[in-house]
Amino acid sequence: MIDLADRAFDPHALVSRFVRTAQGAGAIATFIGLVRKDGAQHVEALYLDCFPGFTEQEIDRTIQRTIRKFELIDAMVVHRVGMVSVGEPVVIVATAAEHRRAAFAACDFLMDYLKSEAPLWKKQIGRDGEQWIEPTSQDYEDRARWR
Amino acid sequence: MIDLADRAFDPHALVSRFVRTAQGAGAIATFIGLVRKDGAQHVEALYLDCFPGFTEQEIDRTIQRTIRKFELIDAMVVHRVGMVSVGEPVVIVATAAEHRRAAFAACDFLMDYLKSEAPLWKKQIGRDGEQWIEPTSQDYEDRARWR
Amino acid sequence: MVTVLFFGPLADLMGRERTVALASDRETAGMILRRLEDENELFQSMLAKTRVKIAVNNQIVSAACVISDGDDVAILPPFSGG
Amino acid sequence: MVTVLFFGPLADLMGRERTVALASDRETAGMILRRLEDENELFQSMLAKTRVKIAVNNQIVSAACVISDGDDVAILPPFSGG
Repeated sequence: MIDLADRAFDPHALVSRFVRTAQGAGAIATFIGLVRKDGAQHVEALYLDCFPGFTEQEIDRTIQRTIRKFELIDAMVVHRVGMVSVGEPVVIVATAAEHRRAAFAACDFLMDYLKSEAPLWKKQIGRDGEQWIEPTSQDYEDRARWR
Repeated sequence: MIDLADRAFDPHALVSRFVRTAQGAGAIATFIGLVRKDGAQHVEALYLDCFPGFTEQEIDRTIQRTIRKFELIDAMVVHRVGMVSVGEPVVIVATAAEHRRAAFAACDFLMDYLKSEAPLWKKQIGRDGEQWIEPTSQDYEDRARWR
Repeated sequence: MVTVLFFGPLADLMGRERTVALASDRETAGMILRRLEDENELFQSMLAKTRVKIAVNNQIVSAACVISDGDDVAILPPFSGG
Repeated sequence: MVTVLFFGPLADLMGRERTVALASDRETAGMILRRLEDENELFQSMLAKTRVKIAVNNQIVSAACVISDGDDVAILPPFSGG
């Protein structure tokens, strides 16, 4: 399941529903990304741009590939778009598997994908102005681990 | 935070509270372990034995060590003891960090610890009788990754 | 007519979309992009500093993809989500 | 007197705790364990198949740890949580 949410969501309600529907799962891994008040940049919010339709299509394709690759029972991505304030969740990923290694690895894999290969564009809005963000070299290295 | 719970808990309420108190976190990783209806064994429940006082003390010591090792903001373990039915959560681990690599690694590390080194004893109760479980060779291998 | 779509930093400069007429029936995505660069120095200098991908009707294509009347051509700067 | 505590599969066999008198003031945890094995063949055969740890007053110790009157001696079979 992929959802692009244009307003604040409750990650716990989403995970709760995900767990209820993941029949037969023994292991649920989740990741919640929150907007951090980056000290040096005085970040006040993020703005997330997307390509409606295309962004969901591409993320969903990767979710289906991840389910096959790690033999998951299910996987979910919910990502905010538009303005997201400091402290708010910007992304949640959840994976359900029989055993924990697959659930952990798949969750990690999906986050690495979202950071550098999903059609999303992130702008930092801070006290000192705005700045579009490109993935860090660490993000690219993280992604390259799966090749 | 370590809690040994002798009745069913709501993992989502626990994570929700954990996220609210983890000030400055950009990354929350969680793991929820559920009792699986193991097909071959016809598992109906698990029974978890513990050494009250000692079990909490040892798990808490590892939580504190994990916080230092991975430079976490916080970490939480809630583990069921007593009878746990199929489909119910038996364990939840949550870790909060500035960045996602540390949160993922620490959550994975704590689960590997709980599987083979925390003072807990797990009995499978199935249609065909009861059986005390020892960690699998995979559990020992997983734990050895961190040495 | 072709709709060219811009995202992220490119949308700040160009707006979300522009409608352009095809110069020929063999015009490629790359050729349309070059025409837009010729018309706008700021756009040109942004493209010089970054690597874009192109999607035609929601499929990623190469710059050599020949564009047809009615196509959507999306110009995608480097992705950064999460 | 010393309280010996049993957990997991050992508790199924021995109950949660037993009170034993110290045989001497130099008796070790290992010696107490051997006495219990001598009294109970099933316990002996369980210990032959598994490796236990010993905790005295909530601290893991070696089998050579000398036990004092009033100590709690916990016999811990292999752990398995999660």
